Order: sequence, then structure tokens, then C-alpha cells
Amino acid sequence: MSKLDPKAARRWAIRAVLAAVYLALAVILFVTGKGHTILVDNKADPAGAYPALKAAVVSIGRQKPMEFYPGDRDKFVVKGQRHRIRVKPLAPGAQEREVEFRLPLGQDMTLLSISKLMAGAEPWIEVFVAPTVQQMAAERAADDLANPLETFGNTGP
Amino acid sequence: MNRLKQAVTDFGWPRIIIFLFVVALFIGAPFVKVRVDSSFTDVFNRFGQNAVLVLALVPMVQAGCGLNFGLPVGIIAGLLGSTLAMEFGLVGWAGFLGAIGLSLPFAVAFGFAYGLLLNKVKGEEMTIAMYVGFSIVTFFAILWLLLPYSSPNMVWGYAGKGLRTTITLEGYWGLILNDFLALRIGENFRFPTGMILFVILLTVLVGFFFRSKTGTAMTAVGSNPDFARAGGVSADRMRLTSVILSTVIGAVGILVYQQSFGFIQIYNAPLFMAFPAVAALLIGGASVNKASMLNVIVGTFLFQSILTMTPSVINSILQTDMSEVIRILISNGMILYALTRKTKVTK
Amino acid sequence: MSKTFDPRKFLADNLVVVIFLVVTAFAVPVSGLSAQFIIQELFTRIGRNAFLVFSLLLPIMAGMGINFGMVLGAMAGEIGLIIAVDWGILGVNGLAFASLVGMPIAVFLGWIAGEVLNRAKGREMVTGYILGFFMDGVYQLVVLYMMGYIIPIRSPAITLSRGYGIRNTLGLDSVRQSLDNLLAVRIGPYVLPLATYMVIGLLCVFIIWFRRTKLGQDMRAIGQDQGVSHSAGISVERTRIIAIMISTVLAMIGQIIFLQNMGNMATYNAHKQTGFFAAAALLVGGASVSKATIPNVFIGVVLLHLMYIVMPRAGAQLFGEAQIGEFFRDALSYAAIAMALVIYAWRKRANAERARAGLRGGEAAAGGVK
Amino acid sequence: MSNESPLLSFEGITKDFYGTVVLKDVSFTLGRGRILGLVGENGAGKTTLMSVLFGMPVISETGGFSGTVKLDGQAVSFRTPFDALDAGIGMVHQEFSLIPGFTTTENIVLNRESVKPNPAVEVFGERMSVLDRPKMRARAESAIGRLGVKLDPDMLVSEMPVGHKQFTEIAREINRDNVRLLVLDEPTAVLTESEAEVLLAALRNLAAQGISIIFISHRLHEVLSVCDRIVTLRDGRVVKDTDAAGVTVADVASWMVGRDVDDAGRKGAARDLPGAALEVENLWVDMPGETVRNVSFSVREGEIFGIGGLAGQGKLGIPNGIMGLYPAGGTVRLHGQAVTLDAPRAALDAGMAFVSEDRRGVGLLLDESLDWNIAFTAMQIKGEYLKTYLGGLVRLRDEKAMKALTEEYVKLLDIKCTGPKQKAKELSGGNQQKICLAKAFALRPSVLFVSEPTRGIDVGAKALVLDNLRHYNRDFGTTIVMASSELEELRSICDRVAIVDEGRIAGILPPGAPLSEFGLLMAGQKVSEEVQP
Repeated sequence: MSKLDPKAARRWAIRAVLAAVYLALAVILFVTGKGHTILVDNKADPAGAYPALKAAVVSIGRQKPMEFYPGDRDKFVVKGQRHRIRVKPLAPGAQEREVEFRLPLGQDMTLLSISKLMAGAEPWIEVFVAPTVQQMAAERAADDLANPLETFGNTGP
Repeated sequence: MNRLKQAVTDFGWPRIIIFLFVVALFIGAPFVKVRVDSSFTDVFNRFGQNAVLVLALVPMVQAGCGLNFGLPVGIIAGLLGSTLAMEFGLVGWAGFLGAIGLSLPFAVAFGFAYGLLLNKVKGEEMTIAMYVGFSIVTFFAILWLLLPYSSPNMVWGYAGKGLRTTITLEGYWGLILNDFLALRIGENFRFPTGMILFVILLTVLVGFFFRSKTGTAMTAVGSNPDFARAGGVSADRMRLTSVILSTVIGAVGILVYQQSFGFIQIYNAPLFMAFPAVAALLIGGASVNKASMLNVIVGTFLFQSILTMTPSVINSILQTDMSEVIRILISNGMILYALTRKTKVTK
Repeated sequence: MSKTFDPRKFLADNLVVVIFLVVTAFAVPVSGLSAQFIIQELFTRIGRNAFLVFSLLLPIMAGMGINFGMVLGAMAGEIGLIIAVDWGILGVNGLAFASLVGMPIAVFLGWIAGEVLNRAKGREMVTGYILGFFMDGVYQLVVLYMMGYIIPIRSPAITLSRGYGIRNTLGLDSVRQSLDNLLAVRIGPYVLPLATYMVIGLLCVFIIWFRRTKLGQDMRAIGQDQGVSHSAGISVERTRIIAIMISTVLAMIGQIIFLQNMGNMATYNAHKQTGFFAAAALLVGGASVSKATIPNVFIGVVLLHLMYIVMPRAGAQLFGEAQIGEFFRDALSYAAIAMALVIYAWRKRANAERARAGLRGGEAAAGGVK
Repeated sequence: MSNESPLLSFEGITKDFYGTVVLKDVSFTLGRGRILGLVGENGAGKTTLMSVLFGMPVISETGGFSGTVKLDGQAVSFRTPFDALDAGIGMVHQEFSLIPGFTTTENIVLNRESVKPNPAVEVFGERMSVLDRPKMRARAESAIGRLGVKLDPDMLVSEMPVGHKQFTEIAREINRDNVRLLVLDEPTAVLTESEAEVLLAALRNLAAQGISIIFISHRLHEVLSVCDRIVTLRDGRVVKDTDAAGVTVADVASWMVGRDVDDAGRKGAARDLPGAALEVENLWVDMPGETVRNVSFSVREGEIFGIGGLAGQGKLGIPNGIMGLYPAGGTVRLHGQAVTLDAPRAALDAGMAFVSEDRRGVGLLLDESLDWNIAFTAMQIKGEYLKTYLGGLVRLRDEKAMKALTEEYVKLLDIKCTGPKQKAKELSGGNQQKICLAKAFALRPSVLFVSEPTRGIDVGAKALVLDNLRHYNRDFGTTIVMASSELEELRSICDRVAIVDEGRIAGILPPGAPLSEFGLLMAGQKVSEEVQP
């Protein structure tokens, strides 16, 4: 191949663009499809800086709302980075609050404190590190592979 | 120098690597505190256990029918023999020999039908053999449930019918060949004399067969069917004979395997038994259309050495159980190599 | 296609289909399963399996027989899914991401498979089968020993307790049935996974279009006569490799669709039976080793899976043992493949002989001694 | 017309294969729109000359050639046949290279299909473009139209009569935009007479449109009827290059066989031989490429009977059919006993033996040792070279006897080898042929068939093999039937020579008959009188 004729050059350009599109698509799928677990809790600050909400209905995006009482913790699984949380305290006359937030891309689990949020304390979103390594290890031991190869025909169509 | 190069190419790099690997395993064993003597005991046991099954492949290779992936046809005949012998309550030598005797008619009949089929599908033997093997194993799985076996040692206790997945041969003829004239040297080494003698006997018999007129004709058919035809030999008949022979030896092979293993395994167990046997034969230097007794002995020994030694030696070195992966890669890699080599003789 | 209908020829051409029809027709009432249950199951299984079966079409067209090496594609799809699950990508995004990850792997494996099969002309099928076994070893090496060790795995939840290697069973909760549910339509009592059907429909369109391309024409040509195609300037080896590569990529996507419907993945076993089920379905659908059409795929998937649905129950009803039914359907599927191969090989020889029969006898036999 | 530069000219083409000269200073020219008949015996150099023209790899692999090929006055040298095609030269082979499951149209435009581009082309290359079927059909129809024959563009090749296949193949060659020269190698061999007529008319049609044609055929009357010029090759030389006008079949036949005619009265006057050893009546044999249609002859006891004729006419089918290697019918009697056909075993049991022309394919076990090769048939047929053990229960190969046998023949036939255990594939062609002879001799047959005994072996070995045959015949009185393409060798050793043409015996001549008579027989001219030795 001495010199690319224009046709071949055009093709290589198109291919290069397509390769870039391919990579971009992967990135977009990752960003928009990445699943996050949001642990929402309603706890008072141990130091007493803010109280827990008495009772509140919380919803994230269009997911089913959940009720929270003091000390509650529950989780929402969401897709993508940008979300909107709505906290509606059940106390009469209390202000409903709706905030948009952005989750850090690389994290699987984040902790969202509605008590902090309502009290205006920062940061109300924190990265959550699971403390249950031992527990998970025990759970997994039961599932460890004994011998994955001798099983035949156990995968139905 | 050129001759050496030629010899190496003929023998094939994969085989040389495998050979060196086995040597390294034996050399390495003492360093990782694996007892060589007990390893050798295992190797000899497994060698005897598997050699006859490997031997069973030779007639079909020699007759140009390719690698007999349909070995389960013979194995099923052997299973019928051994289960019937147990049902009749035969024990000890009577049991073992009875099992052989009872399996022979089945093996001949199955082999005949199987051979007729393979004669109709020349050129596609290997794929079809494989699926014929799978079919017969799964079909017999139904029969194991339905046939009116009644010996309490064989059927499921709770249902009173249907054969168990594994049937112990203890009290029947388990280890009967292994223990015959067995030699014990030192604490950990035990030589299964009877079984090895039996293997040698069969190998010699097959070797003699290939020196007979029929055996010579069979080899010629495999080497060049047109030559054989021009020489007045019916290729179809020779191929049929080779398939029957292969099936019969396969039946005996599984009986030897069972008595050493101690159990009869039925249902899906025979499904993939042909593959390690094929790998062993190829490792021994056979090709898709040429195999000798020496290939059988060398191949089985090398392959079983790998199977015995890798779990202990490699695992102690790498601190992880990679033996299964190594087994898969070596055996299938060897078969793949043989299938993709240009065969010098045209079909 | 023949102008006059010859029942014997029809039977010989469709023997496998007919046997399956008869057996199933007998087993359906015996099983006692409701029509509604069976039909719903069939709708699900068509969506689950059809794509995988389609991946076998092109190599057949290119004269390479049934591509048992398609399990390589299945493995690529599984690796894609492992990565997608590990990175926590949810839903259809996760499936699409898995395909994007699996694609280069499938292309690479397909190229290897094509090269290997080119060295084993005339025995592609058995070689492809063994290649699947061999690559299973490589797959284990990668997934069981390298993932979490050389290949970074973020989530400890999917690795073994020793810290590397993927667990025996991988839960696919994050993508479970996401494609099926994307556009699930309820028609009467039945739920149809319309999005999955649309993907399969798209594939059908692709295959029909592909047959009309120059490449498709070349594949048909080499499928019939490699020598003639070569002397006409078609690059035989390259075309064969492309056929296998496309097949591998399709199998990769097919396996992802299959697994999202299953909802979990037996990491080390999920691909073992893939080739068998796809081949059985295609052949049961009336395809041969040299000719397979789109209807063959659908007929085969329906027939094979109808049998898989009803047979255990039929076995239980007849013999009081569901296992008999299970063994029976396995035996029948293996036998279907064996039978289709035998019929094909046998007919190939018969045709060759018939082609020459015209030359025989000469004029002497016809009594035409001048 | 003859004033302009010729389309094609060969100038001084010389080619040798490992020292054997197959083309010597071949020169001739072909004008536009002319038809040139190229005739010659097998081995005269026709195929090699065409290989030179097409740049077949076999030419460059064996050291190339000397001389010049000029197309349109320009020297050309094609590296592959594809280059030649690009330059506008088309070749129609004897055996069809068509895709059976494709239609006429698809075959005509094979790998030159008309296509419509689409976006996928930009990514995955040209082959993703979609076929333009109407355009393909139009092109096919125009090619068929140029040929002037009736062909259904949508018919599958597998369902066509033979003649249509041949037309399809020619249509494919002229479908090229730039085709200027067409080479047809025995295009009429498989056609019926009426089909051949249509083909010849089509060729004239093409020539009238300015396409030049090289027509290779052994059917001389066809050559004469269609060609403008006739070039006769013999032993690699152009012996005659003449206008076709006024030339007779007999002329061409004598040019073809040629050589000096003064050797008429050859050595070995007719031997007086007793009754018939082998009688063949109405034999037909279905041997691909060598079909025998209807052959009757009888061979006398102790005779060496030659079967000659051009390649593909069926001479090789005769021994192969009688020995049961190909499906055959008719009556064969050996010493009055009918021999079962279609069964090699029966033929061997009856006391016949065969040395096949397909030495490597049928004659030898290439991967086995020499002693196996020589002793095998005798072992299988006569149960020799087996040793009995255990009081007759077991009979195993007698390696010692096999070795002795092999050594005997190694000495007798002067076979160059390292010993009885050498593999047959390691020997040279001539020595391999001697192994084949030894295998047949070991059977001590009463009738020995030898097919192309000297094909592919060097001159010295040829003489030795023929000598061996003659001695074997004289010493043991063995009747020998020898089929060969080399007329000279048949004439040098045989008592009578039958010439086979189109699956029939055209005539039987004594070896001393004039060469022109042999030539006429080979060219398909029946000679009625049967020669009695």
C-alpha cells in the first residue's frame, strides 16, 4: 500500500469515527446505566446538631415513596447519576422539600441523610463503605465452587 | 541436524512440551513434598484403569474410521455386562469374567449396527460417532430406570427399582485385577500386577491381530482404501470389523476401569469418557489415521501421569487448584492439534 | 419445490421433523399441562433461544456445517455480562454494555475459530466441538484465575471468598429480563416479550439482507464448491473466517439475551450446552448440515422446546418418574442431531452416485450395439 | 485484416521441466476474430503452452520459460491466471467449473456481480454491497445473446443438460467487458453431436464479433470445420502451421503422429500365438474422465496387447473396469470362464493382476514399507507370507518371507532403496513403479494389466520397466494387456495395438502399421478392417 486513494481514506476516516462512537456509546451506557444504591436514613446527629424527622415520605425520581420514622434506614436503587429527592415531612404544616443531586460516578453505595438535608447540614450525601466484609464472606462460603466441571446438563435451555 | 528437526516436526511440538512437562512434574514432586512412591502407585493404578479404553480406539484409527468418539457404545455394552453379572449374583473372578462374557454379545451387536452406520457416512465419521455415543448413553439412561433389575445392591433403596447412579463393586469383583499378585514395596508403593498383566495381555493380543491377514488388510484400508480395494479387500467389511473390535475392547475396557475404580457409574457418566481416551492416544504419538500399541502405552502413561501429578505438584507450587484447567487445556489442545494437522494420506 | 408431491421424498427430507412431531403430539396430552401454560412457555422460550439458533445459519451457508464453535461466542457474552454486572450497570444499558464489551472478544475468538477450522477442512464440525472444549479451559483460566487477579474486579460480591475468580453462580439481578420487560405486551392471558422479538426480527432482516450482499453470495458459492469459487477469484479462506466471526458475534449477543431471561448465570457451565441446544433446535426444525433457513429456526425452537416443556411431565405421568422424561428428551435431541448428520452424509453419497448413474450402462446396456 | 498486428503471438517459446524439454521454440500468431485450431497428441505440449499463456504458477515454480508472448504487439508475462483474465483472455476448461446450486445468471457473473453500494460498504468494505439482480440478469442475457444460443438465465446448473453447462461456461468468459481471446480446451468432448454443432456455430458467431479463439480438440473434423488456421504440435515443436482451407483430416492426423514413416516394418514379426486368453464383449465402464461405452476385443494367450488412444477417451477405463475398480458391465471371459465384474477380489482370484496408472493413489501404500506393498495382495488373495502358529489356530504375517520376497524383487527389478523396510513414499517415481510391478508379479498372474506403466518416470527407468514387462511375458508366458498414452512405447513392445476413441475401439492395428493410420484412429476416424495377427 503506497498511497491511500481518497475512497480508502474516506473509509478509514469513517471507521475511525465509528470506533470513537463505539467507545463513546460504551461510556454513555456506563454513565446512564450505572446502578447506585442510595441508603436513605433518618437519624439524629449524635452530637445533637440536627434532629431526626418525626415522620416523612421520601421518594426518589419516580420510584415508589417510602415512609421514614426516626432511626429508619432504607435503600433505593437508582440508575444514572442525576436524581431528584422529595422529602415530605408528615408533620402538619411542614415544608416539603425537593432537591436535585448528583451521585459520584464510581460509587456503588451512598448514604443520604434526610435529617441532614432538611436541617441544611452538609454533607448530606456521603460515600458508604460496607462494614460487612465478614458477613459476606460467610455467606459466600456456602456458594463457593466445589467443582464447577463435573456438573453436566444442569443448565436447562 | 535436519533429521533431528524432521523427527521433532513429525513428533509434534505439543507432545514434546507435554513430555517435558511430565518429566518436570516428577522432578519437581519431591521439592514440594509430594511423595514420589505414592504418586507412582496412583499413576500405575490409573494407567491400568484407562489403558484398555485407549487401546479400544486403535482398530478404528487403523482402519481409517478416525478417532472413535463413539466409544460410549462399547462402554454401554460393558455396563450391561457388569450390571447383568451383578444381577445374577456372580462374585469374584466369576463375576468379572462373567461380566466380560455377558457384555460381549451386546458389544458385537452394538458394534455391528454402529459399524454399518459409519460405513454409510464416510468422511463424517467423527462428528456422527460423537452424537451416536451421546444418544446411546442418554437412551440407556432411560433403560437403567426401566429395566427390571432387582438386586438390592444396585437399585434405589426407597423405590425398589431403577439402578443407582453409582453401584459399588465391593463384595463383587472390585479391585480383583488390581489385587491379583499385587506387589507391595515399601510403605506407599503398591503395584497392581494383575491389572497391568491384563493390560499387557490385551495389548499383545491386539498387536498380534494387527499382524494377522485381517489386521494387515485393516491397516491397509486405513492407509489407502483404494490400494486395499485394488488388492481385493473390501474396505467396508474391514471398517465394520474394526468398529466391532473397537466396541468389544471398549466394553472390556470399562470393566477393567470399574474393577479398579470400585464402582459402576451409569446414567450420564459415560457421556464424555471417549475424550480423555482420545487425548491419551494422541499424546502417545498417534495421529487421526495411524496408531500403534506403543502409542497406547506411552500416551496413557503420560496422560495419567499428568492427571495424577498436577493436582498435587502444581497446586503446591501455585497454591491454587489449577489441575482441572490444565487437564482441559492439555487433553483438548492435543485433540485439536491432531485434527488440524494436514493428514498426509488422503482419505 | 418439486412439481409433483412425492410423499416418500417428503418423509425422507423431513424425517427428523416428523419424528419430533409424532412424539410431541403424543406427549402433549399425556403431560396434562394446560395449553395456556405451554403456549406462554413457548413464547418465552422463543425469545430466549431463537437468537442463539440464528447464529448457526451463516456457517451452514458457507458450507462449514454446524458451527459447534459458537460456544466461543457464548463465552464472550458471558465475559461481557460479568463486566457489566461488576460495574453495576442496570437494565438494558447493562445488556448493551455487555454486548459492547463482548464484541471485540467475540470477533477475536471468531477469528481464531475461523483460522482453526480452515486447517481442518472436511471435519469442521468435530473440530469446532473440540475447540469449544479447549476454549472452555481458556475461559476458566481467565474467569476463575485471572479475574480479580490480573483483570480487576471491583465487586467483592461476585468474586470467590479467596479474593479472585468469579463465583460459581452469578446473579444477574441488575439486568434480569430487562430486555423482555422493556416492551412486555399482554395479549389475552399471554405476555409477549416484544422488545426481544424485535431484536430477533431485526436479526432476521439482517440475515435476509446479508444473503443479498456480495459477501452473502460469495458464502453461498464457497458453500457449494470451494474449488470453483477459488478459481473465480473468491478468497475462500477469508470468507470462511468471516462467516465464523459473524456467527461468533451473533452467538455472543444470543447468549446475553438468553441469560438475561434466565436471570442468573452458571458461570462455568452456562455455555456448555449452548451449541447442543442450538444445533438440536435447528436440525429439528428441518435444516440440514448444508441448508438452513429462517423458518427452520422458528419451527425448530418451537418443536424442541415444546418437547422440553412437556416431556418431564409426560414421563412422570407415564412412568411415575419425571427423570425418564428428562432422559428421553436428551436422548431424542442427541439422536436428532445424529440422525440429521447421518441423513445428510448418506444423501450426499447417494446424490453423487445418482449423478454418475446417467453415465453407466453406456449403449451396450441399452442394447444399442450398432 | 491480416495487415494489422496480430492479437496474440508466441515467439520462440521454450520450456523444460527439470531438463525434459516440453516446448521447443514454439512460434505462431493469431489474428483478431480468427479461430485457431491447436492439435497434437497427449504430451505434445498443448497444455504447457496454455499454462505459459495464462501464467499458471506451475510454470514459474519450475523455472519459468524463455521466449515472448505478445498480446496486441505488447510483450506480456502474467504472474497469475487472474492477470491473464484481466488482460482479456478467457479459458474454458474441459471439466466444468460451475457452482451447481447457482442459476445460469449467477454463474455467468460469478465474482463479477453487479452491485449497488450502501452505507455498510463504508465500514466493512465492498463486499457488503447488495447484488443488483436485474442488472446481473441483463448482463447474462447479453452474454448469452452474443453467443447466439438458447439458455434460460434462471435455470439451476444442477438441472441443466451437459451442453448448456458448456455454454454457460463460455458465456461466463465472454461476459467480461474486455474479452478478446478465448481458449477452449476440448469443449466438445462431453457434448452430443448436435450440441457440438450448436457450439461450433456459437464460436463462429463470436469470431464474427471480433473475438479470437484458440480451439483445442482431438475431433479433427470439428477443428477443420470451424478453424481458420491449424497449428500442429508434436513433441513440443510446431510441426505445421497452415491455413485450414484444403486440409484433410488425414493430413492433420499424420502431422500429429508424424515421425518418420520409414519404421513401418518393425522388429518382432507377428508371433504365432495359440487361443484366446481373454475375451471382452460389450464392456462399459463408468470411470470418471475415462468412460468406456462399448468395447469388445479378445487377447491371445501369451500376447502383449496394447490399448492406445488420447487421454480421456476411455483406454484406462478398460483395465480398471475389468479389474472391478469401477462400476462396469458387459462380459469378460478369462480362459473361457466368465469373470464377475465390479468385484476386485473376483478378478484377482481369477488370476488377473493390475498395475494401476494411479500409482500414488491406488498402486501404493505410501506410508507403509516396501515389503508390505509387494506382499500385501499376494497375502490377501493367496494367503501367502503368513506363518502358522498354535497348530493352525493363528496365522500371522511372516515378516521373514516378506523380506525375502522383497529382496528378491529389489534385485530382479533393480529397485533403488535402502531396504525392505523403507517407506514407499520415499522412493522415486520409477522405483515406485517397479514396486507396483513387483506387487503384480508376486501374484504370478495369468493375465497382467498394466496401465500407463511409464507415466511420470524418467527415460532410463522407462526402458527398464518396458524391458521387465517384455521379459516377464517371454519368460513366463504371461499375457499382458497394456494401456498407454505413448504410442511409441505400445508399438515397441506390443503384438497388437487397439486404439480407443470416445469409449469405443476405433480399430486394432499391428505395431508396424503406418503411423498415419494410428493417427486417423485417434482422431475418431473409424477404420473398418480388423487386423489379424
